[in-house]
Amino acid sequence: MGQFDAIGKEISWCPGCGNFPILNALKSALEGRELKPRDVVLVSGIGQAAKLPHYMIANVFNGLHGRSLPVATGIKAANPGLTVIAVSGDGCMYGEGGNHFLHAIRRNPDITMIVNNNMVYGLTKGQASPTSPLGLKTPIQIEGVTEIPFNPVAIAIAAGASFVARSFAGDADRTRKLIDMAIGHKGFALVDIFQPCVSFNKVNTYQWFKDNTYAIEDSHDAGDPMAAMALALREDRLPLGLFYRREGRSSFEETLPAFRRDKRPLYDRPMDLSRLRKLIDKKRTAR
Amino acid sequence: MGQFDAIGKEISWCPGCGNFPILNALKSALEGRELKPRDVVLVSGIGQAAKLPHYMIANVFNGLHGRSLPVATGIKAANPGLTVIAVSGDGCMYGEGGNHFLHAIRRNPDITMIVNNNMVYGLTKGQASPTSPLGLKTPIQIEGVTEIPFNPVAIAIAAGASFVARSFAGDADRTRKLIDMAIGHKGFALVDIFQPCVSFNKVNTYQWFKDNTYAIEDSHDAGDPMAAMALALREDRLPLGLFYRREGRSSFEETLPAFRRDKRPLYDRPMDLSRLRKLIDKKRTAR
Amino acid sequence: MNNTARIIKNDLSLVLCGGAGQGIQSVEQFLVKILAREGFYIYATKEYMSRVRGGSNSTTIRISSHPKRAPVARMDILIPLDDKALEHMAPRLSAETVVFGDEEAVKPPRDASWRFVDIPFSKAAIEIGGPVFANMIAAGFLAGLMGVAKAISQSLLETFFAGAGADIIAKDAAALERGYDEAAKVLERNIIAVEIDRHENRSGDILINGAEAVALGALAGGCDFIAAYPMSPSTGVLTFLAGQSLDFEIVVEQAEDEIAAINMMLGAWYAGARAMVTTSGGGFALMEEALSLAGVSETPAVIHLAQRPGPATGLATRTEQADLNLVLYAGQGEFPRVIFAPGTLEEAAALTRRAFDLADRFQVQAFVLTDQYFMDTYYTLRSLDVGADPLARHIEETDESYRRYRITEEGVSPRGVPGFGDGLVVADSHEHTEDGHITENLQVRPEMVNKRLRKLDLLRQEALPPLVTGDEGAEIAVICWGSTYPIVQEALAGMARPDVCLVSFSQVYPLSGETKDLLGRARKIIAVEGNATGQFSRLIALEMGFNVHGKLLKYDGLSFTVEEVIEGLSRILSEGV
Amino acid sequence: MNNTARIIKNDLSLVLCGGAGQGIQSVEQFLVKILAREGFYIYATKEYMSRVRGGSNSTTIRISSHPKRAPVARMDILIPLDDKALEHMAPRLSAETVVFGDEEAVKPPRDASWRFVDIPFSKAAIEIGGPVFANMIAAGFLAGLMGVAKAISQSLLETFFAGAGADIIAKDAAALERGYDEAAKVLERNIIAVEIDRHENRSGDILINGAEAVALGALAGGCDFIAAYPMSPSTGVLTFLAGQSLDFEIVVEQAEDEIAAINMMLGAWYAGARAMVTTSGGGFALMEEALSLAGVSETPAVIHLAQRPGPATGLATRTEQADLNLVLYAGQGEFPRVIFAPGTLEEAAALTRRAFDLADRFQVQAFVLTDQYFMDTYYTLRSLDVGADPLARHIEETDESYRRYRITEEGVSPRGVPGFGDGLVVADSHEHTEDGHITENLQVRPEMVNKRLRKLDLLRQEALPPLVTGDEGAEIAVICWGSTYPIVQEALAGMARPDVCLVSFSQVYPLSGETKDLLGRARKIIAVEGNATGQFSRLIALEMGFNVHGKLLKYDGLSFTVEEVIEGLSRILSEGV
Ligand SMILES: Cc1ncc(C[n+]2csc(CCOP(=O)(O)OP(=O)(O)O)c2C)c(N)n1
Ligand SMILES: Cc1ncc(C[n+]2csc(CCOP(=O)(O)OP(=O)(O)O)c2C)c(N)n1
Ligand code: SF4
Ligand code: SF4
Ligand SMILES: [Mg+2]
Ligand SMILES: [Mg+2]
Repeated sequence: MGQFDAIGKEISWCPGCGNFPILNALKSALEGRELKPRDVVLVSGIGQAAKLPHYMIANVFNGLHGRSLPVATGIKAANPGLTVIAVSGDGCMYGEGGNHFLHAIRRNPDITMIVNNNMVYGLTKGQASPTSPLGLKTPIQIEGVTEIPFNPVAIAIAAGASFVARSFAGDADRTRKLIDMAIGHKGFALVDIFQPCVSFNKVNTYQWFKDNTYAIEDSHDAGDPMAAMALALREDRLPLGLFYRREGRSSFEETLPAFRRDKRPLYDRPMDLSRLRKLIDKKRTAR
Repeated sequence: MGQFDAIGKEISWCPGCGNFPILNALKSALEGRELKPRDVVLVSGIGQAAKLPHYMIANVFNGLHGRSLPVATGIKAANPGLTVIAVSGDGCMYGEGGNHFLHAIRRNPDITMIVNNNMVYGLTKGQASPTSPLGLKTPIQIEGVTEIPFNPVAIAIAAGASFVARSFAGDADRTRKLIDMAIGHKGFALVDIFQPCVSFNKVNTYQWFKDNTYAIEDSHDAGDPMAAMALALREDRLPLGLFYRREGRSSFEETLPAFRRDKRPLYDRPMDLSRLRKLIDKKRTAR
Repeated sequence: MNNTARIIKNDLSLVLCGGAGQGIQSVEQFLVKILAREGFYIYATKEYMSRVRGGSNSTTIRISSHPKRAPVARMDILIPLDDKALEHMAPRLSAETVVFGDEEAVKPPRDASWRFVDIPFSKAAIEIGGPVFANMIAAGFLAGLMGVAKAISQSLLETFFAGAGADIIAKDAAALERGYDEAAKVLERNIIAVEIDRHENRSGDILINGAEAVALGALAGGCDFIAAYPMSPSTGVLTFLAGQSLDFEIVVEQAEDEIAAINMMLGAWYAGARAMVTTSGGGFALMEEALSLAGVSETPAVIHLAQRPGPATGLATRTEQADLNLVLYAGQGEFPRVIFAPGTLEEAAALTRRAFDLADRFQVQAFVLTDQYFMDTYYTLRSLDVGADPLARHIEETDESYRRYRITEEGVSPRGVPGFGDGLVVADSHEHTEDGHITENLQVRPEMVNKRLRKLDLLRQEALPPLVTGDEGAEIAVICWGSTYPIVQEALAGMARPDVCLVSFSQVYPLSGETKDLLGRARKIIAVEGNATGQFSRLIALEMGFNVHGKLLKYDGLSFTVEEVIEGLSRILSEGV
Repeated sequence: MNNTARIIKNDLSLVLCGGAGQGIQSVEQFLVKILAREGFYIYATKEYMSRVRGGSNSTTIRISSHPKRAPVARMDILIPLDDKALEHMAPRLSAETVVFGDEEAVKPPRDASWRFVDIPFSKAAIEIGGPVFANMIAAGFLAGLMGVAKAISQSLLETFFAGAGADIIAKDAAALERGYDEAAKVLERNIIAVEIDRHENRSGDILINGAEAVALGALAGGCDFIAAYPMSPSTGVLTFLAGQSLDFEIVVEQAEDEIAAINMMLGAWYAGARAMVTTSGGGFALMEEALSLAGVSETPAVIHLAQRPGPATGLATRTEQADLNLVLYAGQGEFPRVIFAPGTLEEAAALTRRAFDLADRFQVQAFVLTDQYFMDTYYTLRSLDVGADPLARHIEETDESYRRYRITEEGVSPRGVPGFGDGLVVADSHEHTEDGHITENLQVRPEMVNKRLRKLDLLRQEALPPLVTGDEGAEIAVICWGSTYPIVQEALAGMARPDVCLVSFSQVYPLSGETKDLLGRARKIIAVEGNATGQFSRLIALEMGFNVHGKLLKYDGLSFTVEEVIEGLSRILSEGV
């Protein structure tokens, strides 16, 4: 029983849902890093995956569909001492939230973005998501999906993300490990996790993911963007692991003047009226 | 004097602005394709670049900041016979409109997206745009831009765009040619055009672009996404020309059942009430 | 506990309750279909949690010899399918309720005040081939109770499961059969007797729900384009139209977000389509800037908004009527709009059609405001009016002198579309000249504002008056809007108060001038609304100058029941308003 | 044309007009600074086109011996800087106006009814070194006309251009000198005489505009975080705070869009910051869903919305007061909010500070509603109150029993922030339990709705009453809100109607209870509003039950002038309202 475990909570996911192992992986990664629930904030959007924070013990901001990243950024910028993790579904993060995904990467706040990628809209009952495979039939895409699946890994690399990884919910160990690395990474870290949805995605099942994924070879140089991109664009079999990592880049919070002299979170700072009075005096027109 | 020329129109751009040569290039590309103004729709957002359609003769939908692509998609899907061109600024297309950029690429409507990329917010007087270079000082980014510049070319390729090109407003010929090719391309075509803003961007001037760009070698294989990506990720000198083109993919409109049997635009179709009555009869519970 | 036979006459309220994924919906669909064919009046509604498996959901079905179109709290029969069902339904259980359930699965308390009858739904299902067959046993059981000939049920079963494997169908047939057996035993034991007149000529009624009614109305309005982003409870309209997209040649696009959806719709109308979006409050909030674009660019728009409780995500699968203000005042700046709020399925179809017509004729933004309760409610209809003639498309072929925003007396400029004629169609988000180009001429500005606002007068002239049930001259007028109409109607019918009439609004903005006369006669006005602040009451006060003297408000996520309205109105009336 | 000397006493209205990029702004800033130092009361406002170069923009400066804080149509002196200026200013030109301009550049008509005096601004500038120096010649000319000692102007010039090259400064000095020479000639020729009392002790006044006043108020409110997306006319607040971000250690982030901006702000408040956004109507329309999130999650929020004419893009650099309804009813579902609309710069600072305080104390969303006119208007102030003491932060250290949404009598739950104490802070967009977790318990729902709505009572108790100018018992009450206040005030002062008082609102929602008494005394109410539909009049009717009998509305993109209000009110009054 870890400190992040919410005991006796009723979980509203379907039995067998790939969200369960992701929840466990996240909890055990946090345990492993010896973080305390009070120092961790989980931010989510809306969807099945987005309910995850309610099933853990931590601080939580469960906001709007698609909007977890800006909220997480605001939290981190107000208190860089917190460990901030945004977790939500593929529709939430790449559909409604696609613009924030692009720009959070550019901004590079030190937050971890976990995407439970089931390639479908679970909570709203089975419409295509941006990552749905071509041809997937749904009640809306009645002749099958025709729009090119969103490739979060390739786009993240192209956008200059400093940490890009992919896992599979069925691979508990890798998932835990990549989440752990992502939390450890200074800067924005994406962990896209293939997550079977047993109710609405009858194509991308546990078995399908087993058959169509493989672990990135040890020889892969995660510091080489072109090598990472080559892996990301593979379509025959989908690589799992760390695609790309770039260290040394300043995080968003580090660039903020607000924390240059003073490391305290914003809530912990007194207000200084004399500074303001001085500023107002500068607006006086006296010679 | 071409048919797309608006004679005697007062143009509100600054003298010397890079938007002028882009306007000319677009007009001459259209002339060259022997299109009639009545068959062309220019869709724009809000910004200096977005005023461009007002300075031409054509159908125009000048909509909201950031929202030209979905409007253009709606137009094309309602009447695939129209030549639809979305033209706007970098802030409009990649900032406010970033999500539509990602998903229009996936959808692949047969529209041309022209971005007058001046690496700054012109109309609102000089704030950083997503493409502003690191270090650019502005009234908001007082210590200089710290967020990684948005790389539209790399992201478009990663997202699976079927036509990706870049030009420089100072290179009239290339600009005209690439716009022409983009209009000719079946599917979504991006032409990102470096556009000097003489009022607010004192870094990326005509001279700067001359010094820091070069024409993509003829030897480049525009059918090879990895080769395209390698060019797109170059930072030392910025390649101009056609990065990537993939032919043969169905356009969005082609996938729509609405045009499978009937090629007429939607406005030109009679309504069939008997079909509806039959459908309602199907909802009857009679044995 | 009462052990004599419970006799139910002409109006049966039957409730099924179980977890998501337990197949309540199949039982419901099967029953409702077969009972409608038998000539009963059928009404069904459901409430459910925001999850895909588990939880507790319920469906209430009313089977009656006269039309009933409103939910009742009363349960004559309850079929609980799991051990959480009884707790979930506790507020509605009464001494009148007969509960049929599998004792082991349901675990009824020993000291219940209602009658529990053990029917081995689960046990028998496992014998047949697995727990999934419990629902067909229940279906057979209920069909048997209702006196439906077994052969008829069996033949429906085959069409119902057409496409399933022979083995499955055989097992379902066995389950159905088993249900009939159990029903026979119950009837033999004289536990219950159901006496509801059938109407042979009603067999053949249309059976649709609110989502389908809106979608059919859209088709009647000539809808040929829908762009939307899924959002409960509005998605049903998208799903239905997607299902028809091949036959009706409709462009259906699931957008990346709501902002894209509405901008696509505007592009489509601009190019001559008849387009709509469907969404809920949160999705619509994102669309407001584009609504304003539609306003200034005079691009027609049809927006279906199915309300759910807010703020924000609120209760995603529940109902409320709290987005009236949102829609009334949405979008920066000032421009007219029209808002319908259908109370019946017939109205939903007719008003959605009308929304397309008005949007097209006046180049305005037309709303159809429904709610989760309405979307998920269905009942039998004799007919659905889709108009005698197809609606005209209000576009014209342009010539070279064409100016998109020509100022006209009534405010409407002829609408051209690109490519149709020699004219150019220039639509603009800025203030603009008559030819659609951006202007900073400050003399033009007020002229264009006035032109746009003049269209509100046209909409007012065309406004549909409220419906009056009861005596127009009654002392007390109860007002309601949207989905509450049939509920309040049934409640008032049950209250037998000749001094009270019902004035119900299916068009909530602009209000018809007749409203003043109708409400002017009443000494007191009482409003019934599904929200916490009385939004419509405020609108009536604002637009018509009437004070609303009493308000019956509900905002717990469920629709009113007939009993609640009776109780609430009685209380308010007894307090002398 | 009148060739005798024009004598201007104690209240001079001076207008500069030219294209963007011609340097009007430098003249304006130079003049305003130096004249304020001289001890005049200074007021300045501008109107400009949505472009960076060219077009026609103008600045009106009032120089007076008593405080003036409103725009007048009257121009005593006009300085046109190009050949489009006279046409642009035509509606305001009168026989009283003296126009000083370069004949060749300005091309005045021969038959003008006003006096044109040729001053070779352009020609002389070219002699000095180029057309850009014309503006410093104009500055020197006007300083000379106003009797400012040349040495004083010269010394300001040096600080003004600090950082420019020595050559440039020398040329600007020559231009200034040349301006003084031209002024001397004009005075000699007895063309004009300006007689305005100086107040020595006023030198040292604060000179700020609306954007700065809001930003300073934000700093007084403890603002330590701003996220925004640029949008005219709201960007000035962002720019000012960005400029102070090093000194004041403010987190300033330009977001990718407005939706990101407001969500960042909510994250920041959640983590304990005091955060704001600044935007205009279209940007705010995009923020509404997140406003609703703030409502349900009870996250404080401060939103500065600078209005401009809509719908949609409308007139990007013009003014209007048409987003009151937008803000009042923004966001799906029902939750309280507070809306301030400052009329003066002092109020802008005080109310923005108050917005932070109320947002923090009651965990509500507080709006500061301004407009383009207000943002771009500046005048001299004696002092700016930033509060005697720093505002307290209304957060508490949590322990393990902490529940974010504990139901309390007054509706406010103690607010914890993550990391401060042992408790966990769980904020939720769904309906939730006291501990912040998603719930579908429909008993909890109404309790939480009521809890949130109770906070409106607290806001009502704290509501600021309107200000009354004139006799509180007057027969006729003129009402106005926001930026129109000083304009209507000056107009009424000019009308000398003791039977009319002004009731001006700087808090527009919720309205103070005193409003009822104040307006109840009047027999007639006339509203002055900068919109086409009388939004505030409707609010007064709705909230207070008063009919507004006459409305003076303006929506051409410009603010009212004092003359327009006098004329409009006189007309309405003469019509017996
Ligand atoms: C603004 C808005 N639009 C739409 C919705 C409805 N909605 C809730 S969850 C969801 C999609 C869920 O898909 P995903 O993010 O992939 O999560 P999953 O349920 O698959 O885990 C949608 C469309 C919403 N809540 N808010
Ligand atoms: C929703 C919304 N937000 C903000 C604005 C204000 N705005 C107008 S143009 C613009 C940026 C212009 O930059 P860009 O798109 O690069 O065009 P440019 O002027 O540089 O050509 C902004 C932020 C707006 N009109 N609408
Ligand atoms: S619907 Fe899919 S994603 Fe949602 S809980 Fe069920 S299995 Fe998981
Ligand atoms: S501000 Fe820049 S982009 Fe805009 S018109 Fe001037 S030069 Fe062109
Ligand atoms: Mg998903
Ligand atoms: Mg730009």
